[in-house]
Amino acid sequence: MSVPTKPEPANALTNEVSNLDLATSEKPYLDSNELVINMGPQHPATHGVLRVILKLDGEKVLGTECVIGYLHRGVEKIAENRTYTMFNPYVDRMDYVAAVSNGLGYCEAVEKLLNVEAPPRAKYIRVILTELNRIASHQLWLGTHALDIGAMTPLFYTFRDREEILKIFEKYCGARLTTHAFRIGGCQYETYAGFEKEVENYLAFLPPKIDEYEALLTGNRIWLERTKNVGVISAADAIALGVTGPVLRASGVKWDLRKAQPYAAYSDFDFEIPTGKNGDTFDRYMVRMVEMRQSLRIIEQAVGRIPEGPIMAKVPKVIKPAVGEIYHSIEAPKGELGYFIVSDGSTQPYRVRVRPPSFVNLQALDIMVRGMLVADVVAVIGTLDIVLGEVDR
Amino acid sequence: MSYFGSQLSPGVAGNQLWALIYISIIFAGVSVAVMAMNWLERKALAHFQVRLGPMRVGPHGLLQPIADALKLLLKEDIIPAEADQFVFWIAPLIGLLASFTVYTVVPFGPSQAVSDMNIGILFMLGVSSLGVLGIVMAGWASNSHYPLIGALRSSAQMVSYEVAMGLAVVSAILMTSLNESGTGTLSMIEIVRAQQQQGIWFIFKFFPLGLIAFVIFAIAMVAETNRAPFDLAEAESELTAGFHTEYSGLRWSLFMLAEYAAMIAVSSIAVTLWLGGWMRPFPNALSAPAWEFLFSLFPALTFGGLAGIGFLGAARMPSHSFFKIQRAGLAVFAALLGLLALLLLVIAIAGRNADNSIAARFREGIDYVYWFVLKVAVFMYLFIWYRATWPRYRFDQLMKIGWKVMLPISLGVLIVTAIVGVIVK
Amino acid sequence: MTPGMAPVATPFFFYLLSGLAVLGGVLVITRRNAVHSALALIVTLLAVSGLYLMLYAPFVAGVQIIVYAGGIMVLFLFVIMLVNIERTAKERQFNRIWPAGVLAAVALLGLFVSVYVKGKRLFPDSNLPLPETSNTQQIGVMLYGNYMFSFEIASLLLLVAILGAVIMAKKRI
Amino acid sequence: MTEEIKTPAPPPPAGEEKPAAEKAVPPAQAAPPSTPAKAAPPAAPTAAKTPSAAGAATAAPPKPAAHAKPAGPVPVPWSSPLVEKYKRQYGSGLDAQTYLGQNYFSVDRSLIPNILTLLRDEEQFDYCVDVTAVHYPKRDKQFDVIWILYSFARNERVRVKTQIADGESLPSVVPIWATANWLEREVFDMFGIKFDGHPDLKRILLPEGWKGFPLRKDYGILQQDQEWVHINLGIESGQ
Repeated sequence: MSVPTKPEPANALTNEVSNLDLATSEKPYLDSNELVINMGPQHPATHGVLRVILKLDGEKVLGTECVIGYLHRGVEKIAENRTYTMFNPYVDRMDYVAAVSNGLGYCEAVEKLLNVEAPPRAKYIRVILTELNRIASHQLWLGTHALDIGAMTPLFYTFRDREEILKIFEKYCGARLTTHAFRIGGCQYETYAGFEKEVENYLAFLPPKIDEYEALLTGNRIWLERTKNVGVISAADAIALGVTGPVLRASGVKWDLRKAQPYAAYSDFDFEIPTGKNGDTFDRYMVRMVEMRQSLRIIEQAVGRIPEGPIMAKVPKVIKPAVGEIYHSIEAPKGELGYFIVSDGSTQPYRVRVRPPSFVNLQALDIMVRGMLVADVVAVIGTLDIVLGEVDR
Repeated sequence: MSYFGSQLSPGVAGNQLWALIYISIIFAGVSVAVMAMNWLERKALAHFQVRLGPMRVGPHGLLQPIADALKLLLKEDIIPAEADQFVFWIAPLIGLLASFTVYTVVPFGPSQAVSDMNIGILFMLGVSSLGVLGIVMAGWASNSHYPLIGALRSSAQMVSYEVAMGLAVVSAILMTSLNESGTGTLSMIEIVRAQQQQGIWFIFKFFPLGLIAFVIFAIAMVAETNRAPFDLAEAESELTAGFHTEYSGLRWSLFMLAEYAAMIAVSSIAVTLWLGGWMRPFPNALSAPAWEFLFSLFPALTFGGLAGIGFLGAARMPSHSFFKIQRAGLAVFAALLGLLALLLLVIAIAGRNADNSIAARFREGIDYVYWFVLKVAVFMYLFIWYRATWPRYRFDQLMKIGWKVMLPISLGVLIVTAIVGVIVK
Repeated sequence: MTPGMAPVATPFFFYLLSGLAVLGGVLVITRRNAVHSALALIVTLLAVSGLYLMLYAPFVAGVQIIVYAGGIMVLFLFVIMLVNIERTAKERQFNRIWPAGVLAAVALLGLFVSVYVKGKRLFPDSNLPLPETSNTQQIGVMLYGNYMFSFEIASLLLLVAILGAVIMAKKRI
Repeated sequence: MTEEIKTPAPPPPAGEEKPAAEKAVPPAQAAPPSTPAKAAPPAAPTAAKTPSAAGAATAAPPKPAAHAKPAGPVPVPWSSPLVEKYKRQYGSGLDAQTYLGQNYFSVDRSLIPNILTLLRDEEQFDYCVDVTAVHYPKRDKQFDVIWILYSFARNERVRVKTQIADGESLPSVVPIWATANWLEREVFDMFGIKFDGHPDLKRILLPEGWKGFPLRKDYGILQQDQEWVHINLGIESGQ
């Protein structure tokens, strides 16, 4: 693992962020410098209900301020009023394009708190579904990101191919988006007949499609101009800002929780962590494209040797973990998704804190777009791959 | 009816009645073309993107543009409270006026134009450059930030690309002067005639000089019409809808009409200047009467082919009672196309002799318009193709291309064309 | 414009276009909103270009449209739009030297009237032959032949003006 | 799962139970042996478990948990060179424990900026994963504030917790980790804990002007700022 340099004291990053003087009260005569525009919460490119207040000089961005919370549902409060089992479906509603990952993180965290471990068969199923979900999430990201930059067509291609993954989910657990695929202690459902065959079909189906996306974008001059050196974030800044996932890796930090602290059955598989060099939008794009292929590699290894055995560990009917607290995190498609659960020994969690990758990554927006143009703001929001359900929880 | 036998355009002949008739025909034709383009764009774009596009209103969505137009007409016309009422009201009209006025000099044929000005191309560029005023006024009058930024982008973009565009046009005009008398022309009809006389489309003249100038014009015209990948003025992912964010209903549809009319207009310029205007392919090399007759069958063949596709589509519709009306509609549509093809065939056969009979005149006119429209249609398809394929440029990149790439190249092409022209002469 | 084309209702169009031009001019100086003034100016420019057409100078008319109405005015609007309009609209547009302006206008009017009255003596009454063909080429010959030097001087002057503007506007080059 | 590499087999006495033990832990805590048994897989990436081994390992522990109610694993002292060093430096203000293989410091409020700065500068905990809080209304010092840190170089996670009373504020760690900006704002938003020196401490998820701090235990799940809802949304209630 490459060790990044120690970050600079972060004052420079943050102090200016907030003191954005939005009330331009005293305008000088014939003032033509500053324009404050309010992007969102209803805006085609803010991926939901993000509101960004932009301070512009012409088209140049002088500063941004994110206003979030429009989708705040109080997930953490809900958790305190539900049992461990009852809360499980709620986590799917945070990052709803990667619901399986959310579920995996939560179930593993509670399992850890209970000190049980899912049986190997369940772990393999979890890995397969999670990686499929990672591909689906990246596909959705690619489509919307390309659309933000003005390429309409990839959106439809990625949605077409994502559909096949959703079909597998639907067959497996009956839901397509908010799957609630896993249970504390394992999986509820055995794989359906033909599951492995369908996953293998998808393994053969997707690589040409990824080539197709790349044919449309990777060598496209306009795409390169729009993404290279746009929204650059250095490794030091990325670490200081707690950015994780593909965004961090694109800055050159080879860090992936699946390798660093393997969970589920990831230690059984051979895969690579793609990294970028410049930390710009193009590197993030390439990292995610390679990640899709690497996910296929993991699935290929996993689906061939799903072990036989039970899919559910022996978990008490009423889940009552001992007094204590646990932090468990997984590598969600967007970055480190962590659950910090405090148990008071009752059936309901005393406190569940979700560490949402989108929320933390979104903080980096400001330093990434300063001095760039309005069009880059859109590109950077896209490349951060935020899901507002997760940012606002 | 004294005009009828003349070989001049009505404006030149001074016949106001026929000028009016031509204007009406062109106005209706362009409006219909815009509607057809609207349908075609949605369909073609959909098929690029693994979708079907409109399928519900009429067979294969053929009536969709009509439904859209109706919807837009009936929609509430909202003028924002803080907007500058008058400017807001007049902005779309200016855009529309500019893009339609241009058609007075578009030569659909040697006499198939409203008028032939001796500054035709100058007039076209000038009037189409007025179209930006409508956009700027709309952006400003909306009194909102997104439209304002859209208008700023648009005005800067148009002014920048007009320079490269103008220089490319000049290099084509330079080529018109390479005749015996050494006098060039700005008249649209004369430019096509010059290509006829020199026996070559200007796109192939002094290869690759003509081609480079043409490519520059083809890029600049996309920028001029605010189409992808230069659609920054209405970049929906950045500026919601750019300069027409605050517009709705009829007024919005006027903008759309103006945009598509402008697309057709600039394509007409490109066709006139570089692609031989109304001329059919190889008018000099394959000039035997047999060839003439063969080429004059093309219009009939095209419509026949379209009718065939229509019939095929009707035949391929699922045999379910839901599709009864659709199938019948498509069949009727195809039959209409077939009838049109038949009519064209009859005219082509009746007018096959190049005498001065009415049928021959008709046949000629149809040929001219057909080839011109076909060439323009290729450009229209390219516009759609661009939109489906490319991401959008960023503003500074757009400016960089305009000033640092296109302008020097077009200037260079102009100079080299001039030098080569002098040497050749 | 072209031989054979009869001049259509010349007096009518002359008065229409002149009227538009004058109206536009008046609106330019009376409108408080700078954008409205600019739009009025466009009307004036278009009307003047129509007058050029009537004088059988189509090239000048076309250039007038392209350069002034299509180019310069767009840049005008571009600048005006960035300016804080509300404030300009609220302020008084006429300052204390407006009597001087009126004086100048009256003097100009007097000049016009005197030219009109004595015009016959100053300008010989001759019906100049109308150009037979397009005068575009003649303009070109004039500009790049007879008046080459002054033409180049003018372009040099413009270049200097551009450089000056850039230096004044840019804080840092 | 690898933070506990350095942890030797812990001695039975459970040390002082400062952490989450606000509700008295029942005396019957005879379970410590199960803790190391489960939570000590070998160093990370090679920890490929064969199915059979894993099955055997998981089969055992849940049983006691199923019967004796809260008899689970308990925190055990965490000893490592790092802990020794800091203990020498700060003495009783600092306590280090391990629970289920996860290490945490419980430190006195007065040590807060210093120890976090040291952890970043000297121990390479350069990534602040999360800042959060837990509310214990019955306690004197009502809030636990928790920093979750991670070191890329050591591939190790550690938590730092401190207790503060309602109304007390904490020094902001934004100068140490820029990422703490929004995280602290969220803690402020949800718990009302103030961070001194934060560049822009205001509500983040809830609208400005909202009254109450929803993640406090005395804030009901159906409760909302009716007045705010009424004024800003023009409806009687958002329920």
